[in-house]
Amino acid sequence: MLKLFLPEVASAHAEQIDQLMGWMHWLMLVLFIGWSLLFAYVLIRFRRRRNPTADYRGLQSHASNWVEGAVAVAEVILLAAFSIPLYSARVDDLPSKDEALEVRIVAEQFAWNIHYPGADGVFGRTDPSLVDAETNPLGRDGSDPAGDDDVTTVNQLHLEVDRPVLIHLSTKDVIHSFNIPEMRVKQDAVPGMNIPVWFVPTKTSADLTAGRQGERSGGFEIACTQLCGMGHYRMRGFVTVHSTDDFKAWMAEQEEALSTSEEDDFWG
Amino acid sequence: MGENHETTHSEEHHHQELGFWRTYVFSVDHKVIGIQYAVTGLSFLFFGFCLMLLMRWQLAYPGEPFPLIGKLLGDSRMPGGIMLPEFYNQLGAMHGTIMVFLGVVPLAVGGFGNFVLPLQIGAPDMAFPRLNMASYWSYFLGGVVMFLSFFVPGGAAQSGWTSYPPLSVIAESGQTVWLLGMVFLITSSLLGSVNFIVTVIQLRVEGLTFMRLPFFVWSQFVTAFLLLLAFPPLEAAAFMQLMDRVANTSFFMPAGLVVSGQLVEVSGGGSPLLWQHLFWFLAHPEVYVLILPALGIVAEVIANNTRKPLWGYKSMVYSVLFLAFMSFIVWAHHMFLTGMGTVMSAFFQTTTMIISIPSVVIITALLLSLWGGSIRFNTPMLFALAFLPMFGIGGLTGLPLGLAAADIHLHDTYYVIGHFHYVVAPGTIFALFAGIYYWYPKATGRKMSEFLGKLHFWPSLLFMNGIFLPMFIQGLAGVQRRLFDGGVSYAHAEPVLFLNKVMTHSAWGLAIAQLPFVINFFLSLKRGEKVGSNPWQATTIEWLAPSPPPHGNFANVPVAYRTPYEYSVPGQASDYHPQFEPDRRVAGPPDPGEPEAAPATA
Amino acid sequence: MTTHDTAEIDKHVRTYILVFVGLMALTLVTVAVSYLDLSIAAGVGLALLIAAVKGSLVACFFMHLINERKLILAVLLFTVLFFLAVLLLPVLTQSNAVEI
Amino acid sequence: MSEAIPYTVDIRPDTGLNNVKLGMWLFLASEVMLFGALFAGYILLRVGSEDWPAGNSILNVPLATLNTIVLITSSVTMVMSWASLLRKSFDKYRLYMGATVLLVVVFLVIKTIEYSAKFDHHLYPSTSTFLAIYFTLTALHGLHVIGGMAVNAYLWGPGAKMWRSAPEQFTNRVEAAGLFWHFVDLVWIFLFPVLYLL
Ligand code: HEA
Ligand code: HEA
Ligand code: CUA
Ligand SMILES: [Cu+2]
Repeated sequence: MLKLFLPEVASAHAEQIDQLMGWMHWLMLVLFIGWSLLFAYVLIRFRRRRNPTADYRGLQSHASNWVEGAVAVAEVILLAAFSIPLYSARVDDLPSKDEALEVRIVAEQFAWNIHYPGADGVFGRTDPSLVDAETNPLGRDGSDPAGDDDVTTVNQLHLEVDRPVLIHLSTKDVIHSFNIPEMRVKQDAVPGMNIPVWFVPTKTSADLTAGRQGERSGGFEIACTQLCGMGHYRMRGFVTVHSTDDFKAWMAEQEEALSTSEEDDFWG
Repeated sequence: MGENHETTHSEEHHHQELGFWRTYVFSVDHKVIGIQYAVTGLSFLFFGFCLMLLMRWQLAYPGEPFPLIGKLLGDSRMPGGIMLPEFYNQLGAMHGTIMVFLGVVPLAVGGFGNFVLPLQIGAPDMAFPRLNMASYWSYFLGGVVMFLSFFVPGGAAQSGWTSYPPLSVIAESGQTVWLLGMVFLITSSLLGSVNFIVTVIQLRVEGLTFMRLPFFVWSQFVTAFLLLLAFPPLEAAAFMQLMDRVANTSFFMPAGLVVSGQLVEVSGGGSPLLWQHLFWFLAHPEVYVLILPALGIVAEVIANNTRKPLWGYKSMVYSVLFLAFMSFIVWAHHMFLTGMGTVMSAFFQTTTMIISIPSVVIITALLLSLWGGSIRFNTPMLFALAFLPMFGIGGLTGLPLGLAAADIHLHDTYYVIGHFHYVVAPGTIFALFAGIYYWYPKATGRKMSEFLGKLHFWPSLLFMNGIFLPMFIQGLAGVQRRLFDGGVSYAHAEPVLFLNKVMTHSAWGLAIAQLPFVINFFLSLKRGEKVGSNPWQATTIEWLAPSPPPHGNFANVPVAYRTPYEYSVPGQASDYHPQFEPDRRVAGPPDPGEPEAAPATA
Repeated sequence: MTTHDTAEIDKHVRTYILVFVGLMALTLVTVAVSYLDLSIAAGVGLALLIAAVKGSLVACFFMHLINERKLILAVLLFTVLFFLAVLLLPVLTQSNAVEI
Repeated sequence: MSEAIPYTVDIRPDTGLNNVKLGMWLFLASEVMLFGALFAGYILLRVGSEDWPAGNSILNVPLATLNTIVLITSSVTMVMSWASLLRKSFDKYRLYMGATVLLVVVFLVIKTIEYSAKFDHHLYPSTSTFLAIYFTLTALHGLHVIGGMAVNAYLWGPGAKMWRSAPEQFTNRVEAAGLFWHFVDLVWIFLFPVLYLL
């Protein structure tokens, strides 16, 4: 039922979150409809014209205790069996660094800086004091050789389908929130903290747009969900999920561009 | 009873000539202060409503010039009649702040609490009348400060009503004014809450034991405790944020922040999450401050219009107490996505689920109170009845938010906006309307028009749902909140974008639906049907006092003989047996010396 | 504290003096201890312990909490609980934060 | 009319309290939460920082010790002034209350010296998080001290006229002012080790 409204499912764990929300909404619906039917019945049955004198003692049954107990039990189940383990998997079961694609994402007013470690798998050093809004938004330190093969983009996140992504999320200025609705990931970027976000994309961008009809044209997007200033509404990033081969190709292309541009315009 | 005052009291009402200013403006009479609170609160509700109408227009027609008023608001807000994002953020932050701190709480606690509570416990006034006046004026100043903040350079606060740092610390000067305004408002609430608690504990008339208090008194009493103990941490946080802004400290600022390419010059070492903890330590109890007085009003109106005692009065009281206690340890459910680990999130999820149970108990008790009643559908009752399912929707949609895993998808989307507006708008605001229609005769001696009342109710109910139901759909689709353009650029918002227009038109419909109310409110002052002291044939003590009650309230100190809702007692001629009337079937003088007589409640 | 006969008041005054002496002594102790080379945990623990003792002396005797009405004690009990909540939960939450 | 309000002076039998005392205790409960939040801030910032300076490396411990002694003494004179009223000895009351106010002045003078020494060394709230919390906590405490001083001075001077018209009510007021004053003292008892000694 909820499927009608939710965005497409495009990550490995999205289905489970949807399931939790589905169960919860069933519980809510049952309760609400049950209560509403009773409500309607009482209003009609006990209206003044039908029931001119009230009954001092009122309802004698205490069946409601059972209903309340049942609500409590249902909540406990949803909590213990679904929500806590699911949430725990999000924050604790991080994928190993060998298998995962690691990306640093540094939010700023109002853009997402994406930073790949490159072939060596090591992020080059960065330092806030080196930041230059024009030329060096990440504050990369050119003297660190580990950074030489690092690939950076602004607002363009490229991922590989079926391979876990491990994002190191941080921010340069205020709190932002990193959200890809179709992946069911959302995480605040808090100044001073470096927070992991991980998921496994299961749909490529091509699959996504092929599945969509009509006017819905866009692919995956990064949405900022935390008020971060006047440009909050337009702090949008783009996510491209490639097939394995395409991703390799894209990465190679980037490395290529890096080595050519480095010669004529090295900004360190 | 205090012997000394029984004599001074029953003699006469010593008429000192107080003059206009002391009678109507700087009055210490709880009824005048209550009305001042209510009228100021209503005005701010109206103001917050207007801000919202501007926002909603922008959401439906982003980037289009505003008809008529667009040009009036000036180039710093709407150049060429087109709204700037900065101005949208000001509207949002101030709508939230004004509705919560300057509208609903002053009306519900300051207005209804002040006016009704002393009357309901048979007291001549609040325990500290001058403190009461100070509390109102502190609120008033806070309101003026907040209002003026729109006119400082850079405009009003624009970092959300939650004012999260570092955004709020680097924001324009409106934020400083906001913080100062909050300090006034907090002071006002603290003074008020001390006064309420002492009044309830000390000034209950003879026979009015705790288990005989009307539920409204309970709700105000518990609310006062929430304000008393939850507001100081926000006050502390406000001081710290002021220091960060004015004295350049870094309580909330870590080192190494780079804002628009510039390294921020602070010593660092602070934590942005500290603010969130202190803010939500207040703001979660605050949401119960928004709902408890409403529940109290609804309980009074329902008991009166079903003509029978409340079902499960005791369990309602215990639930309220438990709810209040729990509300202090759930706050971090607003912070699941700030990088919280499994252990703490499990803790806060669990407390959040636990706190939903007493709400279910209360709403169930109110619903089952209808069973066996002889229900009169007058205007206050319609609003009170509508409150139940509306609060139900709002409360139920709180549950998925309380599960951290589901909150990953729902956090900071319109789902949250829908959740809490269902509780505060068709919930609390409806209950407040019920209260206004219900106690208006007590305050003015005249009833409001039933016809206009119903003309107010039905369209309001329709439009409220027209505004807030689509929000859940947008929220499930993932549309974020606080978007200046309503999400037009986002692909995931595309399928649900059309709802923005539905909601906006409903909001304007809601505005029109308030006209009968405003007309009714003012017209009835002169034209309303004149009524005696007890027009609703109610049982609680406020209906003993004349309408409107004179200074000092009661000619003789009342005595409470029984529990508050003795309607339709079997074997009696009339269907209500007021708390303040001696036993009718027993001839001879009443026996007041029996305050502990077992309360008869279901 | 409803009735106050003179003897009772004298007894109170004697208590006040004793408490005063105790507070002075503890103040000196806590300063002295701070100059010792204790480990951080021991230093913090001891200083807070002494402060707690001094604080209770003031509260119990100067503020007469030791024979105050139940009502006030109940209010304070809840206040202390929430005080602990606001003191500890943020720290616990912070230390349970996920970071890499 | 405030005279008509029951239990402003006498005690309500079932609660055993009068309004003023209950009100004061409730107010103090909210104060506990106010300072509690600031202490929470202190702990959080301290736990989260890599190097937190030892208080005595920046602050002046001897002066603060002196101030602690002054404040504790003022608490005793305060409670003695109340006891004097119970003994119906107004002159003694004047003496003790006067001493209390004087001691408060001494406290504030010492505090001013401390502050200006800090400013002379270019130590400001913005210098470090430690100094930020130090200045915020002591300034807020200082505001309470000033408030308490104002009330005490009033009760010593013009307010004392009430002793003749309504001695019982006056005694209650002094008791309530005393509660507040002891609380201010109590806060300092915690501030002192937390800021200066740890
Ligand atoms: C009056 C205000 C109010 C009330 C009462 C509540 C009640 C509840 N709230 Fe809500 N909440 C807010 C106001 C309120 N809230 C606000 C303002 C925000 C957002 C702040 C911001 O970010 O700006 C918020 C946000 C919010 C969040 C954070 C979401 C996020 O940011 O991601 C969460 C998460 O747990 C939550 C949970 C709950 C829960 C579990 C309840 C429970 O107490 C609810 C319990 C009630 C029930 C379970 C209903 C029982 C009813 C029935 C069983 C049916 C009856 C039907 C008929 C009679 C027909 N709320
Ligand atoms: C008590 C709290 C309260 C109340 C009652 C309301 C009422 C309403 N709110 Fe608001 N709202 C908030 C608290 C509240 N809100 C908060 C906290 C936020 C978050 C802010 C943030 O993001 O920081 C928010 C945000 C918010 C948004 C989201 C903005 C965004 O995220 O970009 C929207 C959008 O539609 C909205 C709409 C409405 C509407 C349509 C109403 C309507 O229901 C209004 C109904 C009101 C009335 C019907 C008043 C009637 C009174 C009169 C007519 C007075 C008559 C006067 C006299 C007789 C003197 N609100
Ligand atoms: Cu970044 Cu909102
Ligand atoms: Cu909450």
